[in-house]
Amino acid sequence: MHTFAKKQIQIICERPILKRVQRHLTEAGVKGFTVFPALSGSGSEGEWDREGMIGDAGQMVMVLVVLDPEDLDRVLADIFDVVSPQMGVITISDVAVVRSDRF
Amino acid sequence: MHTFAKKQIQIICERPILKRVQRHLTEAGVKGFTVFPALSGSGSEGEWDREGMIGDAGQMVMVLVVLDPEDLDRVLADIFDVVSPQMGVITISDVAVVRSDRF
Amino acid sequence: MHTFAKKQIQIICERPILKRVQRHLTEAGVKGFTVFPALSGSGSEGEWDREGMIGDAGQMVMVLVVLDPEDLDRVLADIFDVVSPQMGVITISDVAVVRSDRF
Amino acid sequence: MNEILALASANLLSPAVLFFALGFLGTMAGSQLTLPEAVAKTLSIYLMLAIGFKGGVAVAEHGLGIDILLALGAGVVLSALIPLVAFALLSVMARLDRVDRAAVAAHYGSISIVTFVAASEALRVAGLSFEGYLVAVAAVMETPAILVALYLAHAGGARPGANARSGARQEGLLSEVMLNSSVVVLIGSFVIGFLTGPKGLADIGPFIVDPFKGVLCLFLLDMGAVAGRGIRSGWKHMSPGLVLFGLVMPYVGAVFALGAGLAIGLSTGGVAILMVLGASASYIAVPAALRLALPEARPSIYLTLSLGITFPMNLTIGIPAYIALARLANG
Amino acid sequence: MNEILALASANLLSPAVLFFALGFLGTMAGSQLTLPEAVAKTLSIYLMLAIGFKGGVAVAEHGLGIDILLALGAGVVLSALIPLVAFALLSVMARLDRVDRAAVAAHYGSISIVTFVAASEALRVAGLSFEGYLVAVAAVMETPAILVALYLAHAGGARPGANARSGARQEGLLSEVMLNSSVVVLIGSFVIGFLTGPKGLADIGPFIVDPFKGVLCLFLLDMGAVAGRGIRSGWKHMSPGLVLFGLVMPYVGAVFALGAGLAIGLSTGGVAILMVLGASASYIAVPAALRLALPEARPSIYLTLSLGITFPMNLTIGIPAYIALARLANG
Amino acid sequence: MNEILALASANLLSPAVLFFALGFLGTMAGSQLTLPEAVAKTLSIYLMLAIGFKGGVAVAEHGLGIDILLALGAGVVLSALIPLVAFALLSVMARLDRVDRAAVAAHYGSISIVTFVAASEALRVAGLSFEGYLVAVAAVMETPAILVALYLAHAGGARPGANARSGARQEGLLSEVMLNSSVVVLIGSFVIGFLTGPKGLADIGPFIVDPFKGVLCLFLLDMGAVAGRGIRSGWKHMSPGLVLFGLVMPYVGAVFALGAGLAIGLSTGGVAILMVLGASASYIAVPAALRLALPEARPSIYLTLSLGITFPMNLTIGIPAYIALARLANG
Ligand SMILES: Nc1ncnc2c1ncn2[C@@H]1O[C@H](COP(=O)(O)O)[C@@H](O)[C@H]1O
Ligand SMILES: Nc1ncnc2c1ncn2[C@@H]1O[C@H](COP(=O)(O)O)[C@@H](O)[C@H]1O
Ligand SMILES: Nc1ncnc2c1ncn2[C@@H]1O[C@H](COP(=O)(O)O)[C@@H](O)[C@H]1O
Ligand code: NA
Ligand code: NA
Ligand code: NA
Repeated sequence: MHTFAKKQIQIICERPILKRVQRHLTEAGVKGFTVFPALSGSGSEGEWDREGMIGDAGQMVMVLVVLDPEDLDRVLADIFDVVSPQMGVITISDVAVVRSDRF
Repeated sequence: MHTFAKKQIQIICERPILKRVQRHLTEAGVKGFTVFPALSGSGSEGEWDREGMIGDAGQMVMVLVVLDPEDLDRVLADIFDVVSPQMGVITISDVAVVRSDRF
Repeated sequence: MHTFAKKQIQIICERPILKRVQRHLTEAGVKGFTVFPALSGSGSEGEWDREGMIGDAGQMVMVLVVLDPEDLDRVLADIFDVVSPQMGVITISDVAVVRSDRF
Repeated sequence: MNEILALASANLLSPAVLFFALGFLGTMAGSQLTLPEAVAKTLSIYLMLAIGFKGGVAVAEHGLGIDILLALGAGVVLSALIPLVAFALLSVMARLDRVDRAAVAAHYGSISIVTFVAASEALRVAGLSFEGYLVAVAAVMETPAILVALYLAHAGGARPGANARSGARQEGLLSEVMLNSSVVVLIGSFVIGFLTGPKGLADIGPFIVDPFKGVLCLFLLDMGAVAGRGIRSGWKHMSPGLVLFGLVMPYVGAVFALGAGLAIGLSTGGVAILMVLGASASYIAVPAALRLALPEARPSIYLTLSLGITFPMNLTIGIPAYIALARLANG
Repeated sequence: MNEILALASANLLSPAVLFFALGFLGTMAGSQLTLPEAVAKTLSIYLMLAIGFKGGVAVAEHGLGIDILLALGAGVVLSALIPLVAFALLSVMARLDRVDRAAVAAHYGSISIVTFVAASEALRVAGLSFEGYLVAVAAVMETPAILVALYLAHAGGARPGANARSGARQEGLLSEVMLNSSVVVLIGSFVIGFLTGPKGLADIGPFIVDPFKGVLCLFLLDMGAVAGRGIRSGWKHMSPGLVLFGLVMPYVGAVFALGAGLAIGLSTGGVAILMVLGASASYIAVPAALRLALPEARPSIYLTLSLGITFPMNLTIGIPAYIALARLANG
Repeated sequence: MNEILALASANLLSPAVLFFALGFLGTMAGSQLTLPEAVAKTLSIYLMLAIGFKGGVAVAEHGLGIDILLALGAGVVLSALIPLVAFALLSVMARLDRVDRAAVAAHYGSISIVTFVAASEALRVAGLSFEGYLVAVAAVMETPAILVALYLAHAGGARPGANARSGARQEGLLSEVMLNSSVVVLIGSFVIGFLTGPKGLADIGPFIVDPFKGVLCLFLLDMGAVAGRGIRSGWKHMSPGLVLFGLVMPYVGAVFALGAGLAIGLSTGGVAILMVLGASASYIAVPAALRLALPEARPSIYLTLSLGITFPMNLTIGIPAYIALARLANG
């Protein structure tokens, strides 16, 4: 099948800043994203685990954005500014899609 | 470690068609897949959020399939037919695995 | 934006061995990881579905580790030993990150 | 008239409606008052189990007769008829393409069990009782509306491409709808209630009767929040005509049900409940079925209408109005 | 005999068993009647908390004596002995390799707390009571079976490779099993019930006593659905011999427990409960432990047997049969 | 003195505290006794709904007066004042940088509604009642502490880079905090309780009153497990000075509240509750707000202190001590 090269940004960030991340993504003109819940994890600030927790602090989520390579730098710079003062990790990878126009 | 090149298909699709997607994957001879729940998201049809919801409509899930590059086109074509009339996104990426025979 | 090449290991493994996997990752000097819950799936041992379940057996999780390519082989060998007698799948892929020192 | 106002204000000032308002207004103001999905789903199963079981016990106590068959028949007819009316009304009131119109129509032919539950509480406050088997009528009203709507969608030749895979799409649709867990829990609990009768109710009453109203409050807090969120995000898809449809259509459905209820000789409370079934719009079984059967139809339209406009209207003003009408008519 | 039939039909027509049947049959027919995982887990914690607490209160009321030690000892012995019998029986009845046989045996030596709960309800209906400390006996019966099964698996030299990493694998296994949350909640609540006594029960009774049966119904709806799903997907791994084993083995375990119960002088209700413990098979603690300790053993076999065959059999026919037997034997 | 000991031991041997201890000790020993996140969140909403509603009903019964305004004012003052004291104390007792000190201070100025709930149960046991509107006071005490702490953090020029984006960071912070769902549910339920009064309480009492204590036990099992996990993972970030702060600061806050409570003429029970508010530290609204407003502050410090040290201390020893002090002072 004929496919097109796109980029996928994977943002593992804190739940309390999710709204902010979403707003910046939308403002950057991203056409879509999907958010996944994480269960637990470990990083430079130590371990965390959602089991039993009631507040939003200490919850990490993963935001997945598939986008056109042209938009990557702009979106990335914007999101990096939002996420970097917080806990979390951003990675970029190559993906292929079938319908180019949707991203 | 010696690794083998495989493909990973990532299908973000609506919960109500999950059964259908699974059936098609199985019929296409895929050796395995894993389904992950999504929390919320945004796309051409607007935003959605699972918090507080009771029905299956409006829930997106992500199906991850690792498979042999040889099988990619066949499986992709089949799944694309199922998913494309619905909301959702399919991406393909390159991955490496340690045991080749399992995919 | 300037980015650095890293590797991402994606470990789909059984919930009961998660603690063990985490211990091995930490001992292997990995700087961080994140765990995601899976909903359902299918593999050589048949299908599973978390809906309605109460015990840990039969739950799969996905552990995502972003790490330096230099550390890949060591970590992979270690984790492969832990996971391979169990159900599950390990894949490796290329990712790019903005801040190199964190991985 | 005084009585109607008293009924309306008793309803509006009941904890259940106030918690709904809290969820709705709090969400409008920007708060997130939803329950976690897992819990919201469980509460809806609880409500279905409780209402089904109690209906079954009521039938066990009062005996099974021909009237139940009549009522089931009336339910099927209403569920098939109301979508036709809704479809026609929509053609006049809003600019939607055929598929969206059919999808919306399906929701109004089907029913909302939470509205049913809220209405049964309001009836109790008003000192009215209703035929227990109406729970079973609620269950049978889920399906016919979907079939009629599919017919409506395809009759005129749906959007290009829509028919292409419709064969594949319809695979197992009917069984999917009839085996929808909400329908099965409702009917199953009804049968269990019927089999175990008052003794069974005594056993599990402290779970399904005593805390019922409180659980309903918690659930309506969540529903209010979901409705508020629906309005926030779906408002841009609404036209004045559509909003008006969402407010008026319930009364149209209710009037048809009133006729049916009187025709088959239901009690005043029973007529009111049948009106509520006619007036209410689905937001569990039908949307899920339509994602399978009519993926081109837009949830932002049908869900906003059913959850964001019709449900709140029914809960606050509709229920007392239907009760009052049933009283007048059966008076 | 009449009495036995009355007991059996009272059990079969109890709301709890009927809701289990609803979940089971509904799933067989293709519906999805499970509760969300988070809620199912919580309900199982609730049941454990409630049953543990009530057991502790019962002991506080009746005093602590040597009999509790005897019963604990009997529990340990049964839990170690039954797997040996199960292993031997399996060698005759089915073609499984050693590791799978050992894994299945572990499940039957251990216990199912939900079966315990259902049996205690059936006893109440039958007008029998039982020694409160049997809850603690249930808790100690989780572990020995696993150890014996591990010995059985390795005694003959397990599958090639199985021993390779077994050192690493056993790291912390014992503490893992004994600290399994279900065991800790059961024992912990037992101790708290013992410490706070009837006053504590009066405090939290409206949570753990009044709605208990209703919660059990909801939980059994879920268990029925899970069991039905297990049968659907696991059926192809079952041979006639295995199915027969799943139906017969509980009675073998029950008879051993009958002997033990009579030997240590339990009441009729107590004997019946001990029989239920002997007869029931684990599906929480043991499967999780075996994924760690015996990953080569196939869950599709042991879980299908324990959840799909033995659990439904015990719940429907087993429990009344054990009660009847206990009555006969204890005169 | 005897009375104090009786109070303390009644508290320590209440099911609620014992379940907390079970969660805490079980987790320390390596077990996982947490509830699923979805359920833990729901239980906390339930507690807030119940306590808010009951407070509103109490106010409806006793009438609304100037005293409620006085109490709200006292709450705001306490919530703004206590962080200043905490900040100063921390400067002496521990080596933390400014931002961490400010963050910790915010938690102690704010309140823990679960501690409030546990205290209200202890008061009932002690035969004391309190002013219903103190629930509303609890709600207003969430916010001022955060604002004062932000001022403290930035007054000295926070860590380099911290101010850089603080404009962006503060976007919507205030509304975020005041619309935090826990605050909205508490206040909203209070208002609904006030509007529906004793009649509303009769309606939903079987849900929010009868099982309340039992639900609290289940919730405290979870809280104990979370606190134990916090101590396990956060212990390495604690210095002796910090631990001491976590144990002593509540009493400092309580003494300020004692003064305020006496000044505005609260009842003995009311004074004790206000002391509990002064003494307790937030772990829902404040941590979430600080992740937005002060991301440089380390949760491993503030959460370990508030959840791992202060909460258990208040629950076990603090509450009876505050009640005893309130009795002595209001004598
Ligand atoms: N190398 C990594 N791979 C995957 N997830 C990570 C990694 N580093 C950090 N994380 C996730 O991001 C969270 C915050 O990381 P940190 O900012 O390093 O404390 C961690 O708790 C993990 O959930
Ligand atoms: N570019 C994207 N990246 C990640 N997820 C997406 C993207 N576009 C759409 N999605 C997901 O797919 C859903 C349906 O998208 P759509 O069909 O565009 O309405 C969205 O709500 C998102 O959850
Ligand atoms: N090819 C695959 N792609 C994605 N997930 C897989 C794949 N194979 C196995 N899995 C996951 O790993 C679990 C165990 O697989 P197995 O060890 O093959 O039974 C399955 O139930 C799936 O959740
Ligand atoms: Na309707
Ligand atoms: Na057993
Ligand atoms: Na405080």
